[in-house]
Amino acid sequence: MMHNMTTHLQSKGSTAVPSTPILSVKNLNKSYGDLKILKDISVSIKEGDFLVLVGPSGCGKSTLLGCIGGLTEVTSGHLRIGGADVTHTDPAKRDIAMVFQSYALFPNMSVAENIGFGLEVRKVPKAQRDEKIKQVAELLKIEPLLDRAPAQLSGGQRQRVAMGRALVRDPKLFLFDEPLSNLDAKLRVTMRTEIKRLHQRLNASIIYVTHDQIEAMTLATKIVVMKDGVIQQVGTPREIYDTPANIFVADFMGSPAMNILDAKVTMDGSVARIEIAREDGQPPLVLHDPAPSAGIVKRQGAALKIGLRPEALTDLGSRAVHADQHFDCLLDVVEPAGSDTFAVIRLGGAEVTARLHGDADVRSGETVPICFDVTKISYFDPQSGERL
Amino acid sequence: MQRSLFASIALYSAALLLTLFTLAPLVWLLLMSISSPNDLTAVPLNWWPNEVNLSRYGRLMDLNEGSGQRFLGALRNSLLTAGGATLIALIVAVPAAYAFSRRGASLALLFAFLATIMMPPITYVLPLYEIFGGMGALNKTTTLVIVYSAMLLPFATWLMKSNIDVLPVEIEQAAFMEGATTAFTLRRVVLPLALPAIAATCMLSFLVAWDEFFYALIFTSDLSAKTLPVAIADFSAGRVTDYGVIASVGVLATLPPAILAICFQRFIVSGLAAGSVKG
Amino acid sequence: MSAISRSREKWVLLLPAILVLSFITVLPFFQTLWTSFTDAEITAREQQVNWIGLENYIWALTDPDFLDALGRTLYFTVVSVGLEGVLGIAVALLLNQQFRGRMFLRIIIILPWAVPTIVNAVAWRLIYHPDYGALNSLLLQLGLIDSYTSWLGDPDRALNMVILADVWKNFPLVAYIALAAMQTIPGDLLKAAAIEGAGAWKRFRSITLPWIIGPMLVVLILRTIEAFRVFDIIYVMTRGGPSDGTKTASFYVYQEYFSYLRSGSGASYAVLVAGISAVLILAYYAGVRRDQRGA
Amino acid sequence: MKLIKLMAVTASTTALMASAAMADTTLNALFMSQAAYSEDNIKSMTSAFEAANPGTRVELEFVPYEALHDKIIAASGAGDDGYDVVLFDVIWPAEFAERGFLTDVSDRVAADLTSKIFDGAWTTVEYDGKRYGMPWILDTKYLYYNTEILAAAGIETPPATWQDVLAQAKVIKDKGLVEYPLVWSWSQSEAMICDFTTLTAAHGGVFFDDGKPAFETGGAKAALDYMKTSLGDGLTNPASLEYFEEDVRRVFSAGDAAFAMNWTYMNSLVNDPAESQVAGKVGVMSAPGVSGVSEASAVNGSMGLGIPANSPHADEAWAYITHLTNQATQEEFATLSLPIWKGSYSQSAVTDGQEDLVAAADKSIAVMYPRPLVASYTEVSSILQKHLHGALLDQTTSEEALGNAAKRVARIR
Repeated sequence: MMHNMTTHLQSKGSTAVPSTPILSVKNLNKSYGDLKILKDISVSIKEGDFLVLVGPSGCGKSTLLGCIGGLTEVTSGHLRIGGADVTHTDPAKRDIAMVFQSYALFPNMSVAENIGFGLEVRKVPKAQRDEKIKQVAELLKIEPLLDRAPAQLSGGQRQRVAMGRALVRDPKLFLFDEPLSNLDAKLRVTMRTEIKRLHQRLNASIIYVTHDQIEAMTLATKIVVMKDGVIQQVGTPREIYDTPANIFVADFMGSPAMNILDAKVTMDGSVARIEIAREDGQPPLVLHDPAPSAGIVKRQGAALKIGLRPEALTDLGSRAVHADQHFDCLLDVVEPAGSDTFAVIRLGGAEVTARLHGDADVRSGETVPICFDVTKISYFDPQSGERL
Repeated sequence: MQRSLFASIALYSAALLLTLFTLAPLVWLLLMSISSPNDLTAVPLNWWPNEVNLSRYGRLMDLNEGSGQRFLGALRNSLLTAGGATLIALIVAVPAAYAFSRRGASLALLFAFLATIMMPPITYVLPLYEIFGGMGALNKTTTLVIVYSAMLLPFATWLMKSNIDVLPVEIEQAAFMEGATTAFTLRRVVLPLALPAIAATCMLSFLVAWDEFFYALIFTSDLSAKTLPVAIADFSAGRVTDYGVIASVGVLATLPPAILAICFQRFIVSGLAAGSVKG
Repeated sequence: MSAISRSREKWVLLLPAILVLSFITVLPFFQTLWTSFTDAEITAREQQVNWIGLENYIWALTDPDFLDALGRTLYFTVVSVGLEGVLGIAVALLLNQQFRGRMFLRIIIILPWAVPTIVNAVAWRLIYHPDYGALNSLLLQLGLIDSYTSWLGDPDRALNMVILADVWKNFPLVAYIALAAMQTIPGDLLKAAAIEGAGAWKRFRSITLPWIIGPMLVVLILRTIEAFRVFDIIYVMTRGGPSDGTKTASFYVYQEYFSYLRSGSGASYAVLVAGISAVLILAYYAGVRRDQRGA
Repeated sequence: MKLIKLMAVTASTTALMASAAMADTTLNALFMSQAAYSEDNIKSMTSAFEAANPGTRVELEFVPYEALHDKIIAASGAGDDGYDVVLFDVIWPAEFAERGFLTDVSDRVAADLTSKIFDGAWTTVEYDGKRYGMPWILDTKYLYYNTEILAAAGIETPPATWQDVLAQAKVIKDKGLVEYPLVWSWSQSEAMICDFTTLTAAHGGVFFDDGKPAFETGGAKAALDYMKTSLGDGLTNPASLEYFEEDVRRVFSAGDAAFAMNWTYMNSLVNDPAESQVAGKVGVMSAPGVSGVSEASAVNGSMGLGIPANSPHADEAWAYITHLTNQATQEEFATLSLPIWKGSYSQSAVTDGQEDLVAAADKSIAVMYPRPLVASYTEVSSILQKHLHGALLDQTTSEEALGNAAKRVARIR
């Protein structure tokens, strides 16, 4: 049964031409009067992609989802789903399903009726409808709840019902609008895993909006980072994490955030010499990057911003890859977090977080050697914030 | 919080005074309707009837001998006009309210709707009289139903709009997403959610239509269409020496709205409050 | 849903309402407006209707009886709506207290409002009856008056007596709205104010009143609209008498139409009444808005 | 769904009514619900008519006199749904005829009737040489007095002049027999104008002279002064300013007044023990005159029956009117309203038991004074009502009141 279901859900996608993106957004703009919410958005996903739209609140990610879903009218640009232009198509005719932040269950209908609503609209015969509802309920483990009213369900159960309603119709594309934000922290993690499992099992194409970068990192096959209605970067979680396109992405993705500091970069042959000012009249700290990106060469001698993930600043411990590039640093604050110990250091006019081992025996006020992993350095233009 | 004795006395006195002020005229109307004519013309009055006299109610219900034809005819007309107008107003107002609330229809238009009820009926009555007269539609219940539904419509639209505004929009979006048409969504999702508001709007509209006098006075001329208010006005100004009869007509005409108002009080208050608080 | 289909759908949804209102209110209004510039009359004969410009308006504005009727209507409106506002808020404050019988009082208070206006008028006419009225009997038995009084026989008093009847019927609506609004005031807010040492009046003035003023504005505007068009209660209680002491604007227009049969001139009166009604509502709204900002 | 049902019901009801109208003729007739014939009288007359005319049904509608005029106007636009027969007051034919609300029935009235019916009755339906209906109620206001109270006051003969009325009232008041000996219908209404007209006629006054208001001085002013004096001296019940005819009857029936002005219908009702506590103690006479000016006074308060211009059933309506106004019908119901037929007053069916009323009528009909016969009468009357009322309420003097009224009347458009 379950097997049938799964293959059935997959079957539609597999017939599509592989090269055609399941969704493509071209030069999409959305304004309310003079207020531009979305600026020239272009993005596309392939069948089976799990695309996460992430960004701070007000960045336009939910509006973009609304445009894709057809709940919001676009000002200009094009939307294609499965190759068909749906820019001005009714949400009903886009072959998509959506899971809302508030779940948006119909309070006057039972769980079964909620799940079967889309089928009822399509006038699917009752018997067939019931069969599908049962399959989905099994899949989501909510069979015992089918006769209940939404008001009688817990948050997690409602969440499942909302997903059930989306799944039962087997649409081309699923939209999730911050589906976990109303759940408590623990449930959120459980559901996150479950959504991921569901995605893998059904190979569904999903667009998922969240402001939580951890959710984005864990779930996505492809992340779109947005700010002020503009796409900052599109990439796999790895790309986004390792090579953020700009300071904003660097700062937004990852926790604790990437450290951004002022530095002066000069070229010494093919090696970049990075000079970082320190406080209290100590001599500047100098790192050497043997393989800097090409952009740096042109900018040598200039003041730049460099970005270093906390895990690029570690204690000597076992991982002394570039043992030569370590410096004694004064630990301003030490925050043990179990698996890791975070330490705040003042460097380059900023508070910099270093990620030490969980069992590192250090205290605030101590001076310990910190090892810098120069291969992980990102360089940014201090004016535009763009990656160099 | 503990109240002082003085505050308690003041509070209960105020409550008592309010009860008296509210109930006295009603109780008196009821007493008049069952008092003998002699008790009613005593000076000073016999407040409590010497005997209970229900004969007037009997006469009002008697189709053959008494005033039954007049009274019951008017009652029927009032029920038909108020009920019909409420129904039509609701059927027309709900989609309009939805357009204002969810389809971005200009609020200026809603204000234009409301402006139509701000005009005194006297502004419309003569042209309407001529139009309906020209169509041979005066003195017809249907005509009153149409006029009343126009009278109820703006308020009903506004009330429904304010109430739909506070419904979670995502639920409707979910329905659209699931492929439902607007009509289907309205019927299957919005209306069930707005049921309390609909009940309130129905009650209020019904009461307003039940109360209407001016159009009815001018547009109706006989038993086939006269509503209760007009019948009562005629009744009370004619050759009536027994005030108890007038009182009993008054009591009977008050019963339907009073029962509705008490039974659906919660709806009325919440519906109105939503309307006015939201503005 | 596409912009086009969505906006088309908007008009489909609105169409029935627009049709009904256009035919029953908008067109008639413009017809009245047009008629007001003519010398049209109500007649069963063929009539030559002439455009006479502003003549009707000039006539109306120089007609002292009409101006009196307007003044009276204004008085009726201001006094009864004012009393309803004050009484309504007072009653709401009372019903917002904890006391035995509160639920009972909350329920029965809706009754006057449910009484049809005509019944209300008839009932109060009986209560005010000069010979057998309950009011006379009550006041006499309480020793407040020496002999029966003709309550509706004196022009000034008659209007006030009509106002009393109107207030009795309409204060519950105002009280209900005020109460509903008061119940949304966060208890903490009042408690905090009490702890800060604000007295009952201060709490009312600076918390309760500003909180409920929005809803109150709406209901009082509604009442103003209704009061300004007052007709039925007058028609039944006094028919405009004594000595025109209760002849209000609507009654005046009604008379101009159906008693004197001058539809052109009646229409100009009607337009003026409508205009003043509109101005009144706007002024009211502006005034309270300013007060709201001031507070 | 419900709407459809409702519409279906409405439609079928309408269809039912329509089919009934096909088979039979239904006449809608409008009457007033006070003074003259009672509803029961009219129902009986109508039943007799329906019995004699199978196929014709009459729906009766009763409205207060105060609403009658406006109702006739409002129904005039109702086409086939209006009235087929309406009762109208003597003061309206000018207006109704000029505006075409009433059907000219001059050709329908048999020529031999002219001499058989009182001239005063004919004026009720005539305008500009044409007849717009049949007179039906030949009425005027009489002076009723309570014989018991007069006797108790030691008054042996009823008043011969209006001055006598005040003098006798004063005696009665001084003796404490009733607090207010006089009661009138002086609410701001046509009823007050009728009393004012009676008094104006008694004092030799006129309303108009050569088309111009002439009531500021002379008899009309004397009439208003008389009314004011009676109020000022506490002889007239002050509540009269709120009273209509029915209130007057009630007060007089309760024995709370010694004198009352009212229409014919009161005679039989105040003598009915079921309705009155003064039954058998009532005298009725022509309203008196003023010494040196008049012997008696009366207002023409007659009413007629006409056919509205929009009636589709003029023939049947005329048959109904003929039935209501014929001599036999009127003689059968002569207690509340006296016949229009000269011949009736010698019939015992009419005179028996109300000899004094018939005698008074004899005298009054001869002096019946008309209210102004102008097309704008309704407005003239309401202007007078307002200003007279103001004077009676002591807001203005008689001169001011009448002067202002005259100015306002002159300004009528």
